[in-house]
Amino acid sequence: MPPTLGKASPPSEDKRWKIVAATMRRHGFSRNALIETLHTVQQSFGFLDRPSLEYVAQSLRVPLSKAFGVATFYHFFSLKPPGDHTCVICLGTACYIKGAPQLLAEVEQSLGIKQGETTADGHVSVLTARCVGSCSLAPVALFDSEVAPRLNAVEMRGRLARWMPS
Amino acid sequence: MNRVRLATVWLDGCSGCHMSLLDMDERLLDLADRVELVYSPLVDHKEYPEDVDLVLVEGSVSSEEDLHKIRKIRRQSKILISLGDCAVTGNVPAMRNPFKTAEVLRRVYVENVSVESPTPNQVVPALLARVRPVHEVVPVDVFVPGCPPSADTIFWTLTELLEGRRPDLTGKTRFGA
Amino acid sequence: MTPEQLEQIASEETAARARNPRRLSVCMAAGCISSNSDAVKKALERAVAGGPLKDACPVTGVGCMGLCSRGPLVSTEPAGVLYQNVTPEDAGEIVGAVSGPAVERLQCSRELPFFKRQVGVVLENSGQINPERIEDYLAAKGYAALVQALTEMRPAEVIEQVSRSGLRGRGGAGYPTGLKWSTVAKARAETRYVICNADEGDPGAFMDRSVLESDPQRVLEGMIIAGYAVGASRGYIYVRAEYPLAIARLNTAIRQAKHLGLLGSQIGNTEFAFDIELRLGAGAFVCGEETALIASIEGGRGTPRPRPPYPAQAGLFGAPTLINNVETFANIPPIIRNGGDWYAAMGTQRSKGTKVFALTGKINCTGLIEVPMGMSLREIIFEVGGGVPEGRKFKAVQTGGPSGGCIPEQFLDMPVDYDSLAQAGSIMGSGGMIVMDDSSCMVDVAKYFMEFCMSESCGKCIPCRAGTAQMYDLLAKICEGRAALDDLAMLEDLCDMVKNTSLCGLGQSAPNPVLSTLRYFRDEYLAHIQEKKCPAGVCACGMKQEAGS
Amino acid sequence: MTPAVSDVKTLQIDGIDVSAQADQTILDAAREKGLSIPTLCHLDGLGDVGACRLCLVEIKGTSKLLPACVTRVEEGMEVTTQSERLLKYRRMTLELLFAERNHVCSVCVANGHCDLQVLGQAHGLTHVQFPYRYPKLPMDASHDRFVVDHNRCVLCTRCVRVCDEVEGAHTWDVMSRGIGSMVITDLHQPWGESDTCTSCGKCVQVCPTGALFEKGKARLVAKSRDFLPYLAMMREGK
Repeated sequence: MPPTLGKASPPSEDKRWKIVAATMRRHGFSRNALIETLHTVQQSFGFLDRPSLEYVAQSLRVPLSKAFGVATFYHFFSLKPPGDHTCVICLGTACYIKGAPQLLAEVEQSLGIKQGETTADGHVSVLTARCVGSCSLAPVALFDSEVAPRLNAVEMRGRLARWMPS
Repeated sequence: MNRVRLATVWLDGCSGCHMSLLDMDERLLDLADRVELVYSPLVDHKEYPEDVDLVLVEGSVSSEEDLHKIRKIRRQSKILISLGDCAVTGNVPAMRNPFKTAEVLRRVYVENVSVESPTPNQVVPALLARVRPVHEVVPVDVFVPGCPPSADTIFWTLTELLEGRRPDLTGKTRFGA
Repeated sequence: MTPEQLEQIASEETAARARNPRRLSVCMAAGCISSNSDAVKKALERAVAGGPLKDACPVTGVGCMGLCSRGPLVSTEPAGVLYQNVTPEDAGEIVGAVSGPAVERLQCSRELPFFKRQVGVVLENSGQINPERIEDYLAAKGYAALVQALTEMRPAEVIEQVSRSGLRGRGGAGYPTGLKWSTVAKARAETRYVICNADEGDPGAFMDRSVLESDPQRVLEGMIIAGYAVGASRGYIYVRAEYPLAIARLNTAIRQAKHLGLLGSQIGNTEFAFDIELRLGAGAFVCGEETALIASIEGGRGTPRPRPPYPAQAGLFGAPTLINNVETFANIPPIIRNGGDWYAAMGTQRSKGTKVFALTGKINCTGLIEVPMGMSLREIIFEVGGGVPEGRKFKAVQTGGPSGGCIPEQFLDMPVDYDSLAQAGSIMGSGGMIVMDDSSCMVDVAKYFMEFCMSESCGKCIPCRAGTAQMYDLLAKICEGRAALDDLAMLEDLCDMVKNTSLCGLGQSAPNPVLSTLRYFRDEYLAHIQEKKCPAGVCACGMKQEAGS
Repeated sequence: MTPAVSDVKTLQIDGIDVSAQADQTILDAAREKGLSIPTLCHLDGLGDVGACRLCLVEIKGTSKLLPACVTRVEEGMEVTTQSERLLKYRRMTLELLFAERNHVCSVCVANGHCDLQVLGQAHGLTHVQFPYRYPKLPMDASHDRFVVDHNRCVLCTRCVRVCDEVEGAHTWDVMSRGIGSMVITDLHQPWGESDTCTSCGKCVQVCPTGALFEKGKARLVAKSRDFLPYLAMMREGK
């Protein structure tokens, strides 16, 4: 074992880094634990940024470019901080043929952003999902992880309005 | 008498392919016996004629005018030859394609000039959103890549066509040659 | 824990049930939870606690009851009444009716073909047991198969039963499971691994999710038996991070199994040791491909590598590795319990047993079903599924997700098995069935799947990376009414090339949705190209004109 | 050292009898016999990935086309390396590459020394039937000596492998996926700021196109790759 094993220092004093370190320790600082660790970082901080990737890569002795390659390969990982609220439109097949594209157009239009973007005030992010597995309730969207079944444009606007500061 | 009616056209290109054509030197005389040059930037013709047998097209399709021209050329010609990389691939003119037309115009006519020079709107024909190789716009019969194709390649291609054969350019030239 | 101790837990559980048969079960699978079943459960608990049945009628969360479109679903025992579309306000009425006549207003007939035509093998416990209690599973004959395998069978005998069952991989390709197991068992190596592929990525498919949420112990048991059969002592479950409920229930299940000594060393008081770890996927469809999945578990980019060598020879960390999907493992306990011949008696000549399907799209009864192989598409869609709603006309059923195809009306009487579906230009796939009516445009559907494949392509090989992008552009051009017949020829050329030259299954099957729609709905393509119009009225033909085209 | 008899396999490649050692690939065996199979991602001395699909061959008895670079020879194999179908697929593969990014040969530093250009010419590619995609891609000239121009990259990953397997620096890798994939240095930082790059220049030498090149040497020299098999051989102590 090289002497630097697990000795890379976290990017800040933030307590959440202890959770990240715990994940790495649980896996014996194995390189194979890269994805598991990135999951923990994203769960703790909401996204992955350069300093966190650098910290994880050094701790696990994974080349920097590999860590970046992995982080950008998987769409579950985000390199941008999410908005305060997240609206995920499901674009699974069942949702698609039951009107998901129209829902997406609606939300993009009413917020003035495209999928994958966050409003300028950092309030709402719009994302799309491949399939959330709630096909029998199609079309669905997730509002901060809560599934909204059999959604239509009117209800969609209502849901978004609830997030708007009064 | 029954000479083949040949035309050459210059769309969006640097005229290098026409220079290469002229590089055929004395062989031009051989050609002159067999073809009649009915339209070309090298001679003074105003209108693209009907019933052209062979047309060599240099340059990509970049403007509304190019588009209009190439459609007419296709209608009025039997065999259309894309001559050189601009016609075949879009080449250098197409390097603007990753950018928006307005960005390109601003760069050329506003940012990169020292003297007052307004964006042209009358003299220069409107640019297409995308520069295209000829075959993306009209069907092409023979492709002669190269930047420019050598005089030998052009001469050989023309000779084959005049002999009634479809030239096989495999190995004879390449993109960027 | 010894087999006897396990049996005792099971019999205590059964006895407790017998003493108090009254019980309310609320579906707590993802579908019903989305329809607010959580609140229904709380309301029922309150209603029980505040009434005469206090402490005499447990309210249990159970797994998927199948008919997701009518959720939240609640069932009562001992009467066996099923209630649909239950709201928290209905709680009092339902509790009041536990020992009396049913609440007719909410009753969902168990006599519906949706229920009558199903055969529960994989889903035998689904909607019956509490997925968060291993005792429930034990009482339902859980882990009997494992004990039987460990104490009465040699590994080769276990594989023999799996081979006799005729079970084929339920992940899509349909490779004979017994053959796969014996290949891994025979590979010369010190270490071997078992992987459960729970990276269910086909859009419109939620079979594995449902099994994991409804009966997670069954999957663990299947994996442990597999470990014993092939000589592995470590297993991984690669599960989608997008399935938080399934992950939570798996974690609970693993913890409980470890607690009872069903995972770890000296399982069932024998010398056999086996452990299972969860690995989370991170949103890459290609990781359903075996070699990509392995790369991902190893912590890298999920890019496939050429096979051979197959994972059965050199897989995870270079060791022989058995990879089966969730449903395949879920079939194992009943096969061992009842014998391979019992299983082989169901289904067709070359496709044995049952298959779980997720029935969605333009169909009345959407949800999860399990039927014997060989049932016709017509029976599945029009009897079990209750047909197409709003009086619209059936157009096609999409099976196999982005690797599958659209099957038109003329094949409705075809038996559903691996070979027939392949002949019709689709595949069994993992079990998603999306019904489309005349309001769907088949070119648009093909474009939808091509977009999927394009953005899920890993980018390693050229045909898939650049070919899917070209095919998508061509399909978009057709949909927008900008295409010529030459474009169609180019599309067909690309389909052929990408299918035959791509490195892995994703690319090799990416053209399937295009090929099958071209085969059965060519007139729709031609209408877009020649008449610049979309017969179903979905595509905005002619809206977008590009200069110079 | 002569291999034991059982380690030798005899097979037919394009109707010609070939004998090869058991651990050899079809590509090795063919090239030893002077038979050419086109390759792009393969480079002697680097691990193979089977990604470019140009070396796909037909093998009698198998419906699937297999990459010659990673498929081992087998006794009695009958391999076809040149058929109508294979040539058509190879042409299409090359066309897909030319259309994928902005390969403007006439103004490329690698004009005349480019593997892609040579392959195109050898396959009679006089034009590209697929629409060019014209992605907007960056160029990074921040390194003192080298430049990466993503417009010319074919994602063969030869740079990634040489940096990892031979130099041991692993400065390069691939980011994102699918059509959006791109080679990167470290955390997608400017190459000149890379802490891990040793400036050895191997990536530049192995790059098949003008994607990686040395400053001030445009059009002057062909790339040198002879060092690779030697290095690999020395490493393995053969």
